[in-house]
Amino acid sequence: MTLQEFLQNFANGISLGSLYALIAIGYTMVYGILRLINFAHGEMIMVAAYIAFYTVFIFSMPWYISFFIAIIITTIVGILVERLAYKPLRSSPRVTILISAIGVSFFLQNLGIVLFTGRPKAFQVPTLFSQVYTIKGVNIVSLTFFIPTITVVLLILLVYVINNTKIGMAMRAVAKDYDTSSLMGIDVNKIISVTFGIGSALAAIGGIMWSMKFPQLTPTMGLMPGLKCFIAAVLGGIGNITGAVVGGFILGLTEILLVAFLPDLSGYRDAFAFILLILILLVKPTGILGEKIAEKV
Amino acid sequence: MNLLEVKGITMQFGGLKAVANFNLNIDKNEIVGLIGPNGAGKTTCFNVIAGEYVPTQGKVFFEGRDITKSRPDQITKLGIARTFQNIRLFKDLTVLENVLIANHLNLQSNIFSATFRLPWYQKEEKIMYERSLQLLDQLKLTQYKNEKASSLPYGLQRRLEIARALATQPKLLLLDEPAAGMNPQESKELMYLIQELRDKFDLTIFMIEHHMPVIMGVCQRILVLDYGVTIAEGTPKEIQSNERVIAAYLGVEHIA
Amino acid sequence: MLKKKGIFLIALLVMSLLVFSACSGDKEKPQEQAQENSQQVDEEVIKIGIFEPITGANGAGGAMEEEGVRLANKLYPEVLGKKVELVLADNKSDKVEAANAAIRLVEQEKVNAIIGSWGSSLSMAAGSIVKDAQVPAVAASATNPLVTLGNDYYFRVCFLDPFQGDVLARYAAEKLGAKKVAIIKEVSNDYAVGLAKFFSDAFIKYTGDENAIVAEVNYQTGDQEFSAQIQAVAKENPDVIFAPGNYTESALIIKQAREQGIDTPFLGGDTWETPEFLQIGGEAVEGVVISTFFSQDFPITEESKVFLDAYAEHGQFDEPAAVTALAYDAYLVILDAIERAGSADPVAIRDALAETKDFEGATGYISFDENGDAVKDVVMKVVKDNKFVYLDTISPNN
Amino acid sequence: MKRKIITSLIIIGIVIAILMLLQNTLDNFKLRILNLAGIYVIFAVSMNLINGFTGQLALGHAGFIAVGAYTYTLLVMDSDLKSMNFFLEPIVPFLSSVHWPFLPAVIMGGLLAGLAGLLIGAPVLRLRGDYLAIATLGFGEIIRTVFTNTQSITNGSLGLKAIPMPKSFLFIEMKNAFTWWVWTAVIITVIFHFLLVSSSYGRALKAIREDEKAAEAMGVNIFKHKVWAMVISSFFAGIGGALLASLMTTIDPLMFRFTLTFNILLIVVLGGMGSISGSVISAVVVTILMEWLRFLDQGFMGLPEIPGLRMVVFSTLLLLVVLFYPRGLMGNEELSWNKITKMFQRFHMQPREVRK
Repeated sequence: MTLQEFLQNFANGISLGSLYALIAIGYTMVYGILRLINFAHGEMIMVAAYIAFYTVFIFSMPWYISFFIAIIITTIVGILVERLAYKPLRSSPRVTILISAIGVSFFLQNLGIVLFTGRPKAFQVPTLFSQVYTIKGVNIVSLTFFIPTITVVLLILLVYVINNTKIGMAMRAVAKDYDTSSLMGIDVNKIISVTFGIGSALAAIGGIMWSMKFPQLTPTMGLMPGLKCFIAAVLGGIGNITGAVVGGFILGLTEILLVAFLPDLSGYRDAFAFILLILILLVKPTGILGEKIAEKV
Repeated sequence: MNLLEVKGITMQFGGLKAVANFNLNIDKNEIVGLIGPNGAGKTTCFNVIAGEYVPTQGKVFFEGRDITKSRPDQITKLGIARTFQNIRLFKDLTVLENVLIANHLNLQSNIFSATFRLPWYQKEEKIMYERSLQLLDQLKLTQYKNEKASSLPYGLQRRLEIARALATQPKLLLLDEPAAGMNPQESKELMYLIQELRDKFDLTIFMIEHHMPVIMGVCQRILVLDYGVTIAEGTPKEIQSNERVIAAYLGVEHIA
Repeated sequence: MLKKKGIFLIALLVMSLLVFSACSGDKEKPQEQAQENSQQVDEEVIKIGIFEPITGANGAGGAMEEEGVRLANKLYPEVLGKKVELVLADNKSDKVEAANAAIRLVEQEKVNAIIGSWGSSLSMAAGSIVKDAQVPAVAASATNPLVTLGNDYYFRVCFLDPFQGDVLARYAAEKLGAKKVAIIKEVSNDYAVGLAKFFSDAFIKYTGDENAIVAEVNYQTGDQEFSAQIQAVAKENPDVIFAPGNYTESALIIKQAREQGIDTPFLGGDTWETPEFLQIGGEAVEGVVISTFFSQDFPITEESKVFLDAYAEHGQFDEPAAVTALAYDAYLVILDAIERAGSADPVAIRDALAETKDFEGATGYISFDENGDAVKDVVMKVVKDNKFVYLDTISPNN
Repeated sequence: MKRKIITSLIIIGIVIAILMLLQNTLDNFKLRILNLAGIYVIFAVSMNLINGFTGQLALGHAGFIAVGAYTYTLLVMDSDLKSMNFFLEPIVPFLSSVHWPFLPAVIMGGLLAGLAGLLIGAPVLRLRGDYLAIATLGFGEIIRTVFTNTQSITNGSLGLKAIPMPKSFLFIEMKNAFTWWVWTAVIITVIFHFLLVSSSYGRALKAIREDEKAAEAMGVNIFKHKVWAMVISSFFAGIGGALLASLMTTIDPLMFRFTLTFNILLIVVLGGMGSISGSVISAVVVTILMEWLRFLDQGFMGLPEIPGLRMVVFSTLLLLVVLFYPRGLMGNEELSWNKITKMFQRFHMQPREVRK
């Protein structure tokens, strides 16, 4: 393939990867604290997308306001979900919480179907994000510049918060040892709520970005991104924010480039993600940047 | 020939050396103690012998066979059983089940003859039950046999761990702080129990213990570990009068 | 020990029985009523089941067909002096559910005939059930040959993929003068796979060029990112890109292709003719050519006008989707069959259906061949100013 | 030994009685639900073995079910049916002529699923917890994707239809032969799992669930036992898959998305991880409930019809159960007499309440 084709594919890979990364961060944060695969994370994407859609569509607000509202509401929804569906199960086996998470995502999806019907809605993309630039024959939508920037900015912000602020310290403490930190007088519930808030906010931002890249909303739209981004998070070593970003980019690029180089296998594309994941897990059971947790005997 | 022979094992976790060039020979039917301040690397030694960790350097021989790289379950099959510092019973299962599981490794019949309760399996199962009940009896746990392990008081849980270890029919028994959290009375009983078991099951025992009376009472030989290095070895008497040990233990002694 | 085991197992079975009878017991009451009613009023009421995916992935299509049937029912509420009652069964776009829904229609609701379903695989799930129960079913838009193949009780008012594929290929070769075509297909969608195959066979036939299909790439239902597939296709710079699949994915494919600066014309099948396709695609889908069943700009029959007027009045969109018209026809065909049969007995209806010849429906004249497939014209349309505009009509016999 | 034979005879007698009763009283619709319930029992019980008893969060069940379903289908279809189904791309020659009877085909379905379980379990069972979960889930999806793309073997997304249903049970022609097959399979599955988990191997599996390190220290070869659990679990999943294919008479890859695994997992958790009787009960109840709640979609009590409302109610119920009975219906206990009597009363109340 020519250099230009490669660059085009590369650009596509980056733009997809950064989107994965953005959502994976939220996943990884929640997991880091609760050790819970928050299957409802994907539904947060859906919620945010629909709110953004309706606020623009019905109340015809300017996009930045509607996006802001969407993020706020989604954050609240996220915190509520944690309070109602996960908090009561803190003491019970992990799988139960996992089921609860699956239940929540089930519930939100079906609620979505009742409220918004199964028919897809077209998301109006603000022109700011939809211009197409051509650089050396490589076509890039302006959104493609925004997503990675946002991702990186958020990454830096989060890393700073987690490493240099009081709340961040508390988060790390809770992540390390739940019981001890509660003994140390850390308000664990507050920390977890905050984490979920941030996680959901990230999901919301990701969701909005997602629906601008793929301007088509359905109640089940959260399923695939949810899964892919969780894979990304695990790839990078779940619980590790930088890892999530790395994993996101790796996943996005491999998906694109594998199809680019082996178009005959394009039908297997969705399997790639998993094959890649399994291969990496077999080589490095805790992901690329995940530190090995040796169980104390 | 020694029953257990540990040749210069070193265990390195990233930066820190948990154990450095640790050597040990144990003869049959000996009771050997391993003491040292917290974090001296005692449990690490156990984990290396039990196959939990593969040492960075050195080798472990059991009955002359190199077991350095063997898996824990293989080592248990060879005849090394252990208890855990922080009790690790099968909490949701009954006392009897806990002991029965330890019999599993000697089971000959395969999973299907077990499932379909073929005669030979039934015979084996019968034996398992008898042996387990006998063991519970010897350790005075019979009355609790149908209770959940987690419901037992602390002292009994420790004893159950020993029973469970014995059920694997070991030649060498590794006890990791068996007296931890016991009152003087209980620990005295424990001392007798340990000696009794050694004779009844013709065991060799290697134990970690903070509780000086117990160690001094039962062990013929004691090793002292400090910062992963063996600083002394000898009879209880020698150890008690060894300055380096006292130095290492200053302040620790009377807490324990 | 063993005794306990036995007891336990017995208990377990008794349990499952109890649970079952308990729950189905609850179900009993309404049903009994339903059945009683149907016994008393059977004389006046004829039940037609709407077997469609109202929820799930195919919810949109199902809803559009339901709309068509309800509209037809509004216009023609009676036959043989009896009221026609519609019974909706949502098959949730899921095969297991679909089978349950279908058997529920024939067993519980005792419908005389069934309309549906959108999505061939869902229709297939009902296939053996309607066959065994001997209740005729008429699919509106299920274009997979397997639906009616070897099943006397399944009919359809739409044309089949082999013919559609042939027409599209002919159009690409002759009207668009394409020499090389690339295919992007939804590999997990039976409709797309079938159509792609028929298309490529026909296209090779028309161009007489073995390698006329320069590239063929796949994607899965629910995918949203296609840039890699698009690039892989564009690299062969084809004259036309044929992309059979669901309108949801397809709209995104075309949008992304345009964003990547690829302006090769896109060609697609009947599934694209939905308002959402235009909304999501925006100006990206301008100039896209599709084959479909029917066009309102070009009413074929008297019935077409009736339908269009009625739709203009009651319809929820300003323009009816083709599948809406087809569902409308499915209802009409059944009514016609009942009339000719002079009875609402399912088997009689089935026999009458098989006889259907040149029935004047909204989407054209319908006759069933020996497989129970309608022999019909294909209508070509192009997207102009975000509307589907009539282009051409191609009939089977030329 | 003798006593066991007697008890099992009693059981079988009772089952026959119950089935007689049901299949004569129930119409085809309810009979179908009964069959479906049976199949879900098989799915749930087999999944419980690896997830509930061994404590390994494996989410690849849908994949194994698919393997069973496709194996069965390709074996029982005669060449005419195959050539009808494979009208796009002809089936690979070595499969085109095979034509097996029902039972061997079902068993082969189980065996191949078991093999898949072995091939998948061997590498990934070294992983723990969520990593295992996502890896197995991935394998399930990979299997599905492969079946979608290997058109000349599975007919891809076109699916396969007109899968024959057994007309006879143990060489006896009868009306509802299939129901008999399904519930025979259910009984065998339940008894097998019950005997397995109460055997020494079962104890070892539970030990692994309770504390892997300790189990290993007690000489249990963790890996070997996990793989066994996985293989057996997937074997029965395959059997269930074969039966599902036969019940549906048509299959395609989209039936086996990971949502299927989730549904089964939900059933298992509702019934109680590590309780066979729990899985059986919840499988039956959930299957029936799903159908029974249909009236919600059709519009009731004057409400307009709200498509999808049923699923909302269902998922709400599910959440409530998970939140208020986190250990499920039975926890990891099995059914016992006093429990039964309780249930008895509870389920006897139910219809009356409804009548009011």
